[in-house]
Amino acid sequence: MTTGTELPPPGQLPEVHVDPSMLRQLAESQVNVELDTGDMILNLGPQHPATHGTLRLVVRLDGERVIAADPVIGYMHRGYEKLTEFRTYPQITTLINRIDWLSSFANEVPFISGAEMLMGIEAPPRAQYIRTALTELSRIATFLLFLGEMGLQVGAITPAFYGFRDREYVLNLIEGVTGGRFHPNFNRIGGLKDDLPWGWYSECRSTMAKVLASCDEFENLVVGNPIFEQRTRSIGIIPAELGAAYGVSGSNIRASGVDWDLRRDGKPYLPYNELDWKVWTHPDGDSFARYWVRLQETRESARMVLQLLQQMPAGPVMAKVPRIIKVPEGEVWVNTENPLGEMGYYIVSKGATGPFRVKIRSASFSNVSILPWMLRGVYVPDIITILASLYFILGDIDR
Amino acid sequence: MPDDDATPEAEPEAASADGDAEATVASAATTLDPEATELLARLEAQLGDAVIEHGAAYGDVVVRVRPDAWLRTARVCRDDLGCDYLSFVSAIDWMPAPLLVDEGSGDTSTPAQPRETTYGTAGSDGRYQVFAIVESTQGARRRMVLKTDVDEQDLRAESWVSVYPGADWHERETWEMFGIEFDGHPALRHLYLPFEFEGHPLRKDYPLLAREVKPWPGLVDVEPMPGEDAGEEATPAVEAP
Amino acid sequence: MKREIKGMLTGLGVTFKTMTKPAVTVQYPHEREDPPTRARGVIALKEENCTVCMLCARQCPDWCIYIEGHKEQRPPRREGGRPRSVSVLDRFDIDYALCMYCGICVEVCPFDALFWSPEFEYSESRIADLLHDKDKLGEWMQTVPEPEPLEQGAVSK
Amino acid sequence: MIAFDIGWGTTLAIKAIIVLAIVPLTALILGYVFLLKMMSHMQSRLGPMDPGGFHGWFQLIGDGVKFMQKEDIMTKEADRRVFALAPAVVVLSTFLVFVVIPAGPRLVVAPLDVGIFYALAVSSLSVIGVLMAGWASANKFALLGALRAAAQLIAYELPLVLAVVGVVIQAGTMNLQGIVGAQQNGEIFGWGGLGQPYILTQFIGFALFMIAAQAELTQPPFDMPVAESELVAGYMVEYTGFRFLFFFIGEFGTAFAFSALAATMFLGGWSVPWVHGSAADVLGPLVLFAKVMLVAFLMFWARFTYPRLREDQLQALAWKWLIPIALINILVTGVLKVAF
Repeated sequence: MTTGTELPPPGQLPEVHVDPSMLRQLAESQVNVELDTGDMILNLGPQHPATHGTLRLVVRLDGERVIAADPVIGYMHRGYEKLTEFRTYPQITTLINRIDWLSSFANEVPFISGAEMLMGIEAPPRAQYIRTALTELSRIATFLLFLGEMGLQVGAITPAFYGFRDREYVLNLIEGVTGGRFHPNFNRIGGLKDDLPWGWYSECRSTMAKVLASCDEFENLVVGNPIFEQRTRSIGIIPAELGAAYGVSGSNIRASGVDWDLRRDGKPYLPYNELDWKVWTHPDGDSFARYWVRLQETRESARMVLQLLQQMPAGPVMAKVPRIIKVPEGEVWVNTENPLGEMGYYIVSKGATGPFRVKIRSASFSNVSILPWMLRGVYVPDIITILASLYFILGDIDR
Repeated sequence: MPDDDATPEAEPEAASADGDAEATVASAATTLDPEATELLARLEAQLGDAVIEHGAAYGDVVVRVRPDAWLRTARVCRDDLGCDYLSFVSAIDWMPAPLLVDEGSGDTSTPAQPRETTYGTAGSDGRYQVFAIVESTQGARRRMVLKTDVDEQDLRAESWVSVYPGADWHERETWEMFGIEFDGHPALRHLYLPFEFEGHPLRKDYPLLAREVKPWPGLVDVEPMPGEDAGEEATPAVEAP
Repeated sequence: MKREIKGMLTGLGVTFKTMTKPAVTVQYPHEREDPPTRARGVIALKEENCTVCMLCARQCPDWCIYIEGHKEQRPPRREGGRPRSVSVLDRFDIDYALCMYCGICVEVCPFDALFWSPEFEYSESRIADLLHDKDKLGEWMQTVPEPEPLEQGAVSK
Repeated sequence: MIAFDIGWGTTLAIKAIIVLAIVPLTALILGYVFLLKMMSHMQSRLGPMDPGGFHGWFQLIGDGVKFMQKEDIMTKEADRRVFALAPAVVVLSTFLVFVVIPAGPRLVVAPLDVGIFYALAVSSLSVIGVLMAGWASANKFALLGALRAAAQLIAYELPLVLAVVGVVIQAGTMNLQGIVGAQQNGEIFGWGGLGQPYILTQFIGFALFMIAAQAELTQPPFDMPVAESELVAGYMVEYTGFRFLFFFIGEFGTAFAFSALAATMFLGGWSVPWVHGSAADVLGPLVLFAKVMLVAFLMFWARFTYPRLREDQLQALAWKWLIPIALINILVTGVLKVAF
């Protein structure tokens, strides 16, 4: 219908053979022109309740259905890899437990064990056991928050409060030992800063009982709830091989049926082989599976902590370490099973008191990179379910 | 292929106390357990002469390949070696950072890195190197560190997005931080930094501005006592750890 | 269909059961829940131990410790000996607006002049008032608790 | 009770003013008892304790004052008149419902013969208010919330009405006073002691009414329009200050209204089996209030426990489950009515 071109006089219109399919297509184009429904571009974030911090999701909607989603990150970028080049090893420990601030003790473990490998120092067994216990406690704290948070994102207000209430007991435990609830800064090259305070074992056992009870509560309140099932079953399915290609790790990939847990399969960094525990997987790979796997892993971690208390060896918590720590030259890659996924540090040292280059591989960065693929053709409420089920932390993405 | 031994040449003076630890450090760094050597052999069988050098870093195989075989390496790793999981793709700038502060001022706020340029395991023939780690989630669950050199004048590398879609964000971040172009990457645009940001922050010659703005509180010296021993140096510059 | 109904009802059961049980809230200003003895609330300074060696200021990652001192002449310990020259602290400020409570200064101090205290009620209305001088840090010395005994199996350092 | 005759006009005006005063009060009570105290105890916390001394009773009044003195922001691109009018329409529908709810033999503003039909018709006015709010705030989130609200409220009108048809068949009249009377002196298999609250015979109707009322109030599990984790506050997102207070009163006033309707139709409203005549005028409101609190407890209990259904799932629930069951219920009631 391009106007402006001079039409030939009526009598001499060229004889045009029009086949029927052309007519239908012409009619349709006519309709589209009138109903010119442009797509709506919606900005979810950076201030949005469902983005756990400052992730911005630019979403192109057709009605309520997503055509394309493009996560915009970097609002929380603190430039850690640049900062590590200007700091000594103890100073970097305080830095890196602020990457995934929910399970901050678990961030320190790979960096410190990497430095210990470079220096050829072995932390004493009691320190290894306390490290494992505190890593599992921070895993429980992170997952308890997730179990409540997922309920909140899907609409139920109450589970979030149960999650926070039980997480307080676990944080008090961690604060009792390390002095800091969120940023323990308790790891030293060669062991730990201090030993357990008096009465910690009994408090830990009673807290683990509370954690197991709260897991059953979540089972009844959320997993058993048919509305929750309807909202999360077959929503946001991650196929196993595509997940691996995107670098998705942790409970997200185990929920797609990949039986891969760095605590058992990776390089031995903590005495997990001395405990008997099970790696939980789920075949479906949807949001429900991710919630279910994390619920079982919380229970597994609580049982692990109880075993650790049983077999805790006596002895010192700090190996013999020279006062001025100079890490010999070399490169090491240490990756551990953090609550959010595979967290690893590639430390390049040139024999100084600080590393030359540290590549920080954080779990949520890759877990979120699959979002553009996953969110195609999804409803708006399901975006929130998928974001909640992936469970990322912004500090982890932006480093 | 000379098995380049990555024993640390510079004998760190402070670690003299644990001489024996020194021996274990050297051995742990270089020994490769049978699985790793077998993985390396299969890779070399596939790639032939593209593998320039390889080394060991505490149980992981580090392999340096020619830049033009970088994409082929990825495809070999994923299809033949079963490394279906991409951990990350990043880069290293081997040039030692320029000294921010003049030598004698006793400013020990930054750890003193050695001044001469040394390359890590499996060496490098230029300032920049792109390196990646692939792991396998099935079977033997092994890991491999792959490195390739980047020509300093023309910072280019092949993009892995066609083999590992996850590399998309990693390569965008590496381009943003180091300025290395990735050929075949769908959309190289800023990931962390605002779009009008110039410069590549993770390069060693990029200054850390926060440290130039504020004077270092550790520099303040205790004034010497008035009168006779003013000459004596105020505070013995304690060798800060 | 029966499984769904049972699922819905157990959910209601959980909330009702919680409603009947006592709440866990600690009403802060009236009831207090004091933090564990090792809690890192604030850094207290014992001025007599400090020899102005500047290690803490140098090691602090946030550069938030400002120290100034001068040297003084002290009478010799034994009467015949040479007069000792000692560094005396003029200013020891910690800027709690910058401090991230990492504890490197407390640990790195060779003369045990800095201590952790679980005190946490020192918020200020103006951020500039968070810069506390050595008298305030000295006052907090009273709130520093005795180090608590260790769990069995621990080797006291 | 009132000796001199003051004409029906003034009595109507007085009753209307009383209703105008009651509605915000009921919203306050319901909000305080359930939203603040019950919800917090269900989440093992105490809720407000300090304001007003005993258990923070002053909290909501304080909030009201706070809202009133807050600045009334209207976004630049907002459609000014429609933006200002929207809360009024929503609250209007709440006030109109109260006109027909009986609290005693003579304590009703207007005992209309079409009572229940009028109440349900008027309650659906709020849809227009919600759409106006969503459209006028020129905010994408608000627009999404309003469209969802429109679809949901219209979809749940039908089960709401069908659930009530059973009661009307059984009571024989649509006049709410008539329904209450029928329940008071009906008897169950010959024993008239407890009267015949329709919840015993119409329990399906009661369940359907409660589910549909939950959807009308956009409360979880049907709070898609005000999904705080997605649309932040749905159509209310751009409203601040006094206008937001209107929405709050509208929401909890309608909750009270629907609970009152449910109590009247299924639990016998203000009637207590043995009390008749003038004593009922005194006791009626208290009894009605107690029954309303019971029904509201059920509503808010579900609100604090369940997650949110996606809008296509809740539409499917309405059309595929609630409406067929309602129709079967009407059929059965009709057959039984004719048989006995």
